[in-house]
Amino acid sequence: MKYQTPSTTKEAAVLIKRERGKAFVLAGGTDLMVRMKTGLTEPDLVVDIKHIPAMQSIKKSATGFRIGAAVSAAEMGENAPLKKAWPGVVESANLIGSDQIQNRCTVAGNLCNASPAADAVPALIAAGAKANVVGPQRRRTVSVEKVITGPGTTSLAKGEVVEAITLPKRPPKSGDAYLRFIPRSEMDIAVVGVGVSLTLGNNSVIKSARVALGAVAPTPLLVSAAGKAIVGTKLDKAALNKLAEACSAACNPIDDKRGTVEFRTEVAGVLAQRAAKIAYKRAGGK
Amino acid sequence: MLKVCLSGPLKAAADGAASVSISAVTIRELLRELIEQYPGMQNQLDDGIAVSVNGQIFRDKWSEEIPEGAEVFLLPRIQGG
Amino acid sequence: MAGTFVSTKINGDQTEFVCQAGETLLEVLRNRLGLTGSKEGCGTGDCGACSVTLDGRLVCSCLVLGVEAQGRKVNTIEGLADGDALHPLQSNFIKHAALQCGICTPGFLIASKALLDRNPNPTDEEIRFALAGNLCRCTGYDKIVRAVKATAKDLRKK
Amino acid sequence: MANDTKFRNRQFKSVGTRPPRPDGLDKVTGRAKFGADTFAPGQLIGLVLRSPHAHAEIKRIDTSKAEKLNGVKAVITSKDLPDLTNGDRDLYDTLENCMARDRALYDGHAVAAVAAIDAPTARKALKLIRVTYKLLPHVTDVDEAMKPNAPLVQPRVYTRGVSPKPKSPSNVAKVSEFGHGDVEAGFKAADVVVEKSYKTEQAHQGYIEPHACLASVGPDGHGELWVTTQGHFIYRNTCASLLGMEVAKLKVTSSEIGGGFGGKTHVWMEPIALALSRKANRPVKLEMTRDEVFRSTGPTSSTSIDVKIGVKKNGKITAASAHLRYQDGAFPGIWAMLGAMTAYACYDLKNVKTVGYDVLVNRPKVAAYRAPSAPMAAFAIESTINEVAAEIGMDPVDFRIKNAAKEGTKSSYGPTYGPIGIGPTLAAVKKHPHMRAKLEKNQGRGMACGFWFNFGGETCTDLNIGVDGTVTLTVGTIDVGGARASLSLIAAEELGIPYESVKCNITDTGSLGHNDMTDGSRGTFSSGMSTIFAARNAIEELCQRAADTWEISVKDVVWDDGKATAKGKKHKKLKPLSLDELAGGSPNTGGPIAGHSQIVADGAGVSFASHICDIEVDPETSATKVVRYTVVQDAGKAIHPDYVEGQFQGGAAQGIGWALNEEYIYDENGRLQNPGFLDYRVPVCSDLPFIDTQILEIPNPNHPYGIRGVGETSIVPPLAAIGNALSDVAGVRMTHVPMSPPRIRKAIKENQA
Repeated sequence: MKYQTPSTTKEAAVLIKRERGKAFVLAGGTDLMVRMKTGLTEPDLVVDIKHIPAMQSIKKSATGFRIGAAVSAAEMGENAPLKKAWPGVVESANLIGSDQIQNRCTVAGNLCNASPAADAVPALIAAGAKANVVGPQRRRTVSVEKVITGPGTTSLAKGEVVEAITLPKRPPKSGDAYLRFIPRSEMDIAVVGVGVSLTLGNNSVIKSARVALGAVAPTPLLVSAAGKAIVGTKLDKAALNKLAEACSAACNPIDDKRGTVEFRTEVAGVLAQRAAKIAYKRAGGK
Repeated sequence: MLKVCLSGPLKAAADGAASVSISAVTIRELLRELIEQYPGMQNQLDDGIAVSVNGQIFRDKWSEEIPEGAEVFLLPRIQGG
Repeated sequence: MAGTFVSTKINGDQTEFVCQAGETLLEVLRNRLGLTGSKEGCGTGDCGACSVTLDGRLVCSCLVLGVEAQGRKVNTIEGLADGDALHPLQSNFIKHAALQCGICTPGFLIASKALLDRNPNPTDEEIRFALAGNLCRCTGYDKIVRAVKATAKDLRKK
Repeated sequence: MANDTKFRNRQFKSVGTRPPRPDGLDKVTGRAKFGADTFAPGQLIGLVLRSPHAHAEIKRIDTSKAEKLNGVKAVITSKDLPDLTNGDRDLYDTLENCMARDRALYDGHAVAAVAAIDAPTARKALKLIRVTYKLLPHVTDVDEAMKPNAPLVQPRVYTRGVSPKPKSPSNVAKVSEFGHGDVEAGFKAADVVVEKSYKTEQAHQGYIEPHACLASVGPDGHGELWVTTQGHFIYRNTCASLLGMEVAKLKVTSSEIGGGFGGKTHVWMEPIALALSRKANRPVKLEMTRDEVFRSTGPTSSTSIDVKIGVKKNGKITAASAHLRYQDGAFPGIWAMLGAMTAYACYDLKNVKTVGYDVLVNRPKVAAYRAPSAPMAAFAIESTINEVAAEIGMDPVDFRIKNAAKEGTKSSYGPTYGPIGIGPTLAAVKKHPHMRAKLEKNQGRGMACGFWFNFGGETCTDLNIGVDGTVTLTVGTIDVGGARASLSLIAAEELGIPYESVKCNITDTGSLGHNDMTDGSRGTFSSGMSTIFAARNAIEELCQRAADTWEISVKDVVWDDGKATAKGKKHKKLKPLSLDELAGGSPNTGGPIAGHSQIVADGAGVSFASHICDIEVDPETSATKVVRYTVVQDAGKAIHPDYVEGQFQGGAAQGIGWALNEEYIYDENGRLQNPGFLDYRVPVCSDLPFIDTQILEIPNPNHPYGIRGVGETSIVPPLAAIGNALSDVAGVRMTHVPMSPPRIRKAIKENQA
């Protein structure tokens, strides 16, 4: 196995593109190293992106936030402006594993690992986040919900590297939230995860909303019907019921070691209601 | 004569008898006599055995003398964690 | 295969080693540098027995490559005491019987120090969540949490 | 007097205090050496190739490519571990479990092993070994395995414990029946009869330290093994037998042990390490990964249990029975038998019958796990006890008190009890403020009782007095959680010297006579007893030295409070001689002063506990949280109360984990789905509350200090205590452990339907 520490994203992309064997990006390593330990992955090349300046920081601009791909979840939690604007995204990142994992793992890595149960991804999808992708030849921007194509697979071509995740500028009276179900209080993979982001219009009426689910289908899902269910409402009981129904209807889960179809389908609805209430409150809804 | 109570798999080895009468002074004698009467008991002894004398369990101290009239229970030897 | 030369600071001491690119920092510490205080309980970041700090941040050394230590600062259990003076966490773990078998103890001490460094007055709940990445199978965590609480109190008095 | 085991109610000076443990500093500084922390010059790295199949015939193993790989020094298969077991069934099972012979019997069963100059080379070599398997039908569920057409796990196993001896092999390895009276008559006499069935899934001990050892064997037949174990003498005997070595020529040194809970009472890969070392003629280090620990070392049984209890309206139980089916993994064990013995041990029953069925399945060989088999039986019985109490409208604690066993009760497994602690623990629960504390919304409370035997066993101890009067206590029982502190307290107590003057070492197998393992809660009980006798042996010598010094008869010398004192008026002028003084003078009074003890520590007292649990359940998701927990247990005598509390708390935590989330999950191919701490969910720090403890001290009449074992019983009640608390808050009787949120949710919905 070779180990490289390029100083630009393009250099990283070229290294990976040129590698004939299996090449992997190393950010926090909290997924890659586990796969290496258990023998699931045997890289020929590991490209450590933590030395690339363009990936190392969180930047706030007129168009929103740019989170470098090498920024750890812990650093996101320490960034007050980001936390204020996107509390749901930050709490989703801060739910991944222990403090030890938090200090290493990244949301870009969480995305590229392409687990159906990735905690950060539903929150990012709900937030309308985009991935800045750099290839050996060109750059492109892609919506987060279009990155994961199945368990462990992405739409990124060989040599394409996510350089940053961007979050749009937050309109006033907006709020987001992420909740997940795990059997213990910590250290588990989500059995169900729900991200909700919404913006209010006048009189606390929801003007727009995005709802995304994790761990209930082969990929995290953007559930537009769930968003629609609460738009135009003040999150009254009927709207919440519709929201839960839409979420449960969108579920296409499996029975596995972490949960059952029945349980996931039901709890997706419950958590969607709870997350929506938190997001609504954060947006100033009354 | 001692009345020796049996339970568990030991009962089956004594043709289903819940108790047998044995003339013995020590645990060692008791076990020797028992195998003479019930050769099938040897397997169970090999698996391990414990003897309860008036509620006190002896696993290895075969020199222990058994008082006349004592409650004697033969138990399978057990393991712990 | 040729190894990679790495120059790093471990517990404040300039340290050089050569390792394979695929070796974890934990393997390097244990097998190449003789620092066996960090333990491997799982190798997958689930138990925290290999906890160390990397540039002051708490990490599982089983999920860090040895080569990543280049130019950085690593702190392990072997460097927790100050000369012949135990760190208050170490004294309190002994005093409060916060260990039984002791295999998880180095990881708990490193994680507890990381917690108290950033939060000198944690609540019980904050202690419990900060230590959730460290498994202990012997104590039920009761005496560990008490020892950390007692240490926080001792340190605040100083 | 010397070896008098009778309890004498004496006043203690050291025993019962809480000094710092002698191994504390090493363990907080990282310098304590555990199983994987020993290195030898020229050592190789060993790795084991394991079967990915639940059940398969091994047609062929081609190791030629692996052997040719540069850096590989030895490759072994079962051929390198020939059968030397001489008809010893258990030993053959151990051999076959260490390395599959003609068949792989479970996912994770070892089939070959390599030793190479480093780990990457060893990993490469494993990949070069070609194993040709022929898949066989498999079975992993205990009830399925008992069906007539189930795949046969071990064709050599015929059901034991039935008469006449069966003519064909069976997955039922043993049937064990216990009890007395006439249960059918008892059920007829009952006003109410409750019948319930339960299932519990397989749990692992989950010690944080994986198995690890360093083996070194030479062509001269001498060898050494450094290993993490609960019993290095047992490991020595087993390994020597399996490898055809002489016991005295294999020296086994136990490392510090990073948790065992029963899982390190059996050899697993140690014989492989020795065989690799012998073949390579180099030291071989073998460490298991966590994945290997889960897939191939002994978890406890999964079970299926039917319970029937009959009761009079006045609350007296008229009859109780249980059928307990426990899987043993792929090799016969005694686990259902233990379940059948312990099931009703808490109660005074006229008519009781339990039948245990030990059943083989294609899973790893079951090993002891802390009070092995008792928690599952207690879950079934104690859950049903609450149901019965509810049926007759009686408070569950009062119902238990009314039916509790006491001194003179004929136990459900046979013998009559001496003084026991179940009644006092129940009385303590009844009085405990926890029982009256207010519950918040969505919270419920439950309690349950538990029993474990405890035992003693072979023990050998040395006590040597240094010239400065300090004492080296040398023991051969492994210290799993503070035993060195407790044993030092006992030596200090007996000799009348300060705790700080005693240093307790756990020694290797070359330095002391045989010691049984630290299992069955015997460590402090048996080595404690042996320490007392070794100290008394030394005191005899000390008195003799004093007599020689004074030139008087030893009959006139007594040992009192750390000093030799001359009795009687005629010796009035003789100033007592302290241990220090006698030790200092020892070179000229006969040389070194030592005490020794070699005993069978029989007479361990049985142990009882009652636990109280408050649990909160999310009404919409069935997420659970234990919010308060109290352990009340009889310790006989708490030598070092900190570590007694630690045992209570640790056992409770393991029980809570088992009750709520821990389970082995196999897929339809018989492959373990969750061999790691990510999905085998042991409790983390934020899952648990502080665990309150109350130590009761009902002295064991058969130990000089009244000690009972304390290590195991605390894991017995939690499963049922949590089940009863869940029943209280959610209105459903959970019958399947773990009581995970999906199972609770399902039970609630079925109850509503």
